Amino acid sequence: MLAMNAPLDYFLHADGSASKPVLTLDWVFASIVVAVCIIVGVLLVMALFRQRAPETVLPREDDGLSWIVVGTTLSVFALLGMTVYMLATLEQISKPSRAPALTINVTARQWWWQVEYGADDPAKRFSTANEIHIPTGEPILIVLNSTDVIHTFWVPRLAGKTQAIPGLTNRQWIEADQPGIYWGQCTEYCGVQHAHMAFKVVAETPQDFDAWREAQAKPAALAEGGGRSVFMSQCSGCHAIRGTTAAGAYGPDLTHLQSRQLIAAGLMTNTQDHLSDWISRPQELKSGARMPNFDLPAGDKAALLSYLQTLR
Amino acid sequence: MEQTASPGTFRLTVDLCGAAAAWIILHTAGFALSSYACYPHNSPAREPMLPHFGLALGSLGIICTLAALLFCWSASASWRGIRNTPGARRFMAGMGLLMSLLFLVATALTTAAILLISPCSPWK
Amino acid sequence: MSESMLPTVPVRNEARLSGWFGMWTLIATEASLFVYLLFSYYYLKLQTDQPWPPEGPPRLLLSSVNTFLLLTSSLFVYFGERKLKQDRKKAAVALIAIAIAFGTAFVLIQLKEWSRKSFSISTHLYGSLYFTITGFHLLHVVLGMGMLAVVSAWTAMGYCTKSEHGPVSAAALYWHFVDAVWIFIFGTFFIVPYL
Amino acid sequence: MAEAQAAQIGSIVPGSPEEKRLHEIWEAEPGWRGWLSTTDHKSIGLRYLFTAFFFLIAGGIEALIIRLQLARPNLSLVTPEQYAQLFTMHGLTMIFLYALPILSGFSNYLWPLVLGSRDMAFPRLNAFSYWIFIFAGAFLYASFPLGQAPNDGWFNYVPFSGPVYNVGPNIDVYALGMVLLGLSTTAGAVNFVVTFLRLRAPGMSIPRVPIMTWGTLAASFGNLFAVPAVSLAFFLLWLDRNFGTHFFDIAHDGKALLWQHLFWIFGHPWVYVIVLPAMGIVSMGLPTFCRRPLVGYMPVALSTVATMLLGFEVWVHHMFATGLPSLSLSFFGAASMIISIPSAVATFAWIATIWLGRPVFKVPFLFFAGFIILFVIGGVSGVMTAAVPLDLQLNDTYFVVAHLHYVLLGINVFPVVGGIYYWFPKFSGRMNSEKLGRLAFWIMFIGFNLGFFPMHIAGLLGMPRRIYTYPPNMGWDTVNMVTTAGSFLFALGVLVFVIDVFYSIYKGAKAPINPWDAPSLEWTTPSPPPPYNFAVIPFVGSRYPLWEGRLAEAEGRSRLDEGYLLMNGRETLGTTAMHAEPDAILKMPADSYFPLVASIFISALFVALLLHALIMAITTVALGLLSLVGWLWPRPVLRMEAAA
Repeated sequence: MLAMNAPLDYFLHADGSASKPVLTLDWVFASIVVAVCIIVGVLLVMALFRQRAPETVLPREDDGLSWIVVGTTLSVFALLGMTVYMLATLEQISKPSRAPALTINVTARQWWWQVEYGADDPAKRFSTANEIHIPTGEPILIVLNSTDVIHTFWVPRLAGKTQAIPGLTNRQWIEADQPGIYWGQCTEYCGVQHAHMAFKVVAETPQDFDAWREAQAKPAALAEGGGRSVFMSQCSGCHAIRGTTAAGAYGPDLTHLQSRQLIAAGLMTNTQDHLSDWISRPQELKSGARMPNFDLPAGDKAALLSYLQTLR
Repeated sequence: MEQTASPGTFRLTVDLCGAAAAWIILHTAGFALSSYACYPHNSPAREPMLPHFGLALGSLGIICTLAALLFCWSASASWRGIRNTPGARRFMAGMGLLMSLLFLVATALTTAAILLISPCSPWK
Repeated sequence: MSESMLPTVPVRNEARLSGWFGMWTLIATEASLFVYLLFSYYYLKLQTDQPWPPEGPPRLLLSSVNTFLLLTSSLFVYFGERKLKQDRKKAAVALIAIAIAFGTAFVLIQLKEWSRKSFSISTHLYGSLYFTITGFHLLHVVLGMGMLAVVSAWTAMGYCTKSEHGPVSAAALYWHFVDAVWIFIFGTFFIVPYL
Repeated sequence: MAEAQAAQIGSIVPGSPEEKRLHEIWEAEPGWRGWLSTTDHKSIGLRYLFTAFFFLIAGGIEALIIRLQLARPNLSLVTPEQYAQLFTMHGLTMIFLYALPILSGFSNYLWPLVLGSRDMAFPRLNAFSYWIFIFAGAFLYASFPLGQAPNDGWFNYVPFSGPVYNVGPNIDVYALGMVLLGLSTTAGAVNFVVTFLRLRAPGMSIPRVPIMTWGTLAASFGNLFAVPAVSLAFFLLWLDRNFGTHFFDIAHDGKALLWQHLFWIFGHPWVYVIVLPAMGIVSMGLPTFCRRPLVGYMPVALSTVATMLLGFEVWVHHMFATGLPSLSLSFFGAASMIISIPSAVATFAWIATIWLGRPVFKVPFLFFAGFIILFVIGGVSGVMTAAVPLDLQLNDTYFVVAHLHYVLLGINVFPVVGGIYYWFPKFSGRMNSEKLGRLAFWIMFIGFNLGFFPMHIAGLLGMPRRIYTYPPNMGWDTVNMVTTAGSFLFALGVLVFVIDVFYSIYKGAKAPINPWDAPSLEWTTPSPPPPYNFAVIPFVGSRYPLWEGRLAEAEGRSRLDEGYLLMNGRETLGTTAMHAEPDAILKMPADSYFPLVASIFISALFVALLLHALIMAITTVALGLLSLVGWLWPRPVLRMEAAA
């Protein structure tokens, strides 16, 4: 069915305790409002086409006030119930039932997501992009910032939206019951490439997550060769690779580039061809993106690509 | 004039605006205070920054609801006094009664929000 | 129904000229403009970590004199309007002229006050708020003075009279409004920092 | 002296010398002079209608381009930047240049006619507000052909619209254009409020005013208090962009959220500003075709006023996702639920009116009846977005786009088109074509629902607003294709309507005075009405002056053929605000070029501000003020007339 492969749908799927109560609320409210539409529609059609007695009495202005009294009273009671239910749900999703297992700093930028995992040991801290790994069954705190304009963080199957507003530190909690990939997307207009500002939440079993985190915390394997020096001369102003001198902070950290499934904030899958394309003509693929087109000699480019392949 | 029971202009104005004013005060003050108490500067607070915040807001809600109830009672008294005398004043009294009823519901629901939602959550 | 049901009507009931109603609606919308300005001020002030005001509480002398001048000018306008209603045109023009003079003094003192500030509109947030809000008010003072000048000229020329004081009343109303707004602005920038 | 002259009461026979004299007094000069200087509310009203409809078509074309771009995944009909300008111009055109001005057009044309007056309270201000409107519209569109149009969506959030991220003139045009347009809106609001308080026919006490005026009155009060918020927001943004102030400058403790507050403090009341008068059109027109008065006049009037009041206290429901504390949000969630109560009142009033009436299925009635169901759908989807936790999902998806189009098209466009059909005989003196009208209704109704209902589904499937394209694997392909098809069908319906209007203006049957057998005062004047509206100012004795014979309980009898003569120059009657007792003869101003001149100088000031042309700015301010003085210059002729 069409809805089955809509990765941002939140009306048929809710996969965590921050989104499940809302899914129920959604269906209850949707049922009520559809019922209201049907009732009013039927009343309207009946009013239009009902059989009428021949005109004998003069109309009185105040006939029919009972319609308003009854209709409004019923609406008020329905609304009272709906409001209290809505408030109870709001209270329920405002905070998780227990303290967060993990805090992840997410910084929204034009037009990608910087994801930082903190640790007491500075050597264990790392930064990645557009892909948030979380352990299942645990509430996770997302601390949201923006370095430029307002963006909105949204993983519909896990939680509602929260704006990332420059100057403010907003918070959002998410939780995934089952391992899986949950799509996210910026939903506040943030510039020309607002459409291409997707990300993924990858929920893994705690064991898998720990292994991933361990691997990410390691610096890049030290591959030597021409590709690396091309990187250092062309790319390191914006991109960082831990374990090398490349420490640029404008673009995503590429230390473990090959562990990611997508590039360019969800625009393309992470294949050799796509990477090559992206390096040569990002301005055609994602016009306005902060990365310029790189017209590298063929040899340099091949070397750079094979270097990037080593960033596992 | 014989209509001694008929409410004066001031009374009609109070009936029309009283409950609405009670709600607007509760709504605006509640919003401003809770926003400040729980998000005072650049990041959310764990605890309300104002002392006795929950108690104060709850009391305000109940006081405003009672006030709205009072205005409702006043408006219905005015309406009963004038309902059989057609004219602009009767119309104003009727508007006052409906207005009071609507804003009584509004005040009660706003108070419900105060009672149901915890002031700040460590998450927000 | 007989014709006597319809009452006779005077040409222009002066107290309720449409312009008088119109002036009230203008005041309503202008007042909400100042409410939004002061809302912005307090909203930003409450959330800043900067020292506020950045140079410590402002000196009060000049602005207090100014407040006195402006409020007094309202009295002159009030009495000017009354004189006109008593058909004493010259007195009316003279009183309004005094009010305009006071208004001019207010503007000059306010400009002096501005020039004494060590910051400008773009120095910091407080500067932006201070100059924008007092600037908005100053603009209204100048506009009000213009209105008073025009209506007093009309009075001198004989257009505004005892029975046709509508323009004078409307301008007076606006002037009182401009003065009332100043009380809130004065309180915000000069009194609140001392509290 | 004056009193003696004032008391004249009598009647004027059509074709009599007195009537000719009235004509001479009120008629605009022939030719372009009259065209530029007229202050006749009917001309101004029609100009508003035409201009606003022109903008509707412009905004509609922008929408169709957007829909083509979104018809299939990964299309590149327009560039991302062009797309941004298209959706921004579409939004601001429809919301600011179409939705309110078209209603101002109705109110301008109809108010004096339904209230029993000869013009609006401030005829010159009325002309001024139209001129400013059209100049502001031109100003906002001026940079579009240069590819520099506003590009941050109609709500223009900072910091993206600030000096750092948006360096072109795009946003300055928007900011200054909105401040300019605000002048027009405010001038219109002032005029309506004073007209309501002051210019009703004698006997038209508050409970007898035609129901449609409540909508425009509430909207005008709303404008008076709401427009300053947005004008200020845009002005502060313009200062930030041009003079280095820090209101929204995060680096210097300015706040991005201040913009959202100021914008929505205006923005939500504005939603009611652009629907309440349209609901008034329905409440006015629907009963005519049901052959009975509206059920529940008082509750409907109350619901109008209460909606406007509540509308000022729900603005944060546009900001549920901003991270504000849950408690703060809950106030606005509750208030947003409550605001549907007055809407329920109006819905049941309309249905009861149809139920108890004897509907006559003329074209305007089709639009009014169709409107009811669209109103309910738009209303209940609003209830869903009022629920805070749910809105955190719905917000900024196509669900909201669907909701707002049901509200704005369903509650504004359908009543407006119905209203144009209803008053078409009065506007043009001709009857519309029933056949074309029905065709237009059915195409519009089906096209609208086909186009906009699937947007709800796109939203529930997670499609965000304002994306210029989407990949094929998101599950949105079908709904978008259907939406695009529906929007073109809807556009076809509008085209049929436009054809009907032009056809009927030239070929329609001559309209009688009261073709629909309607109850209100405008249907006592010829179609189209003469420049003076009413030969004598009528006396109103009940809520439905033309139906007094056929209602079981009419409170009193109106007198329509006999009343105050008022023909010493342009005169109309001033009455008291509450009971509408005669209070004064109001001397109305003559036609004048000053409104046009003043609005040219004021608009030129905004051009000067945009170009940073200091000398031009000072000159235009001086000339503008001078023209205001000239405009208001007292007229000695008045006293001569009074003394005569």
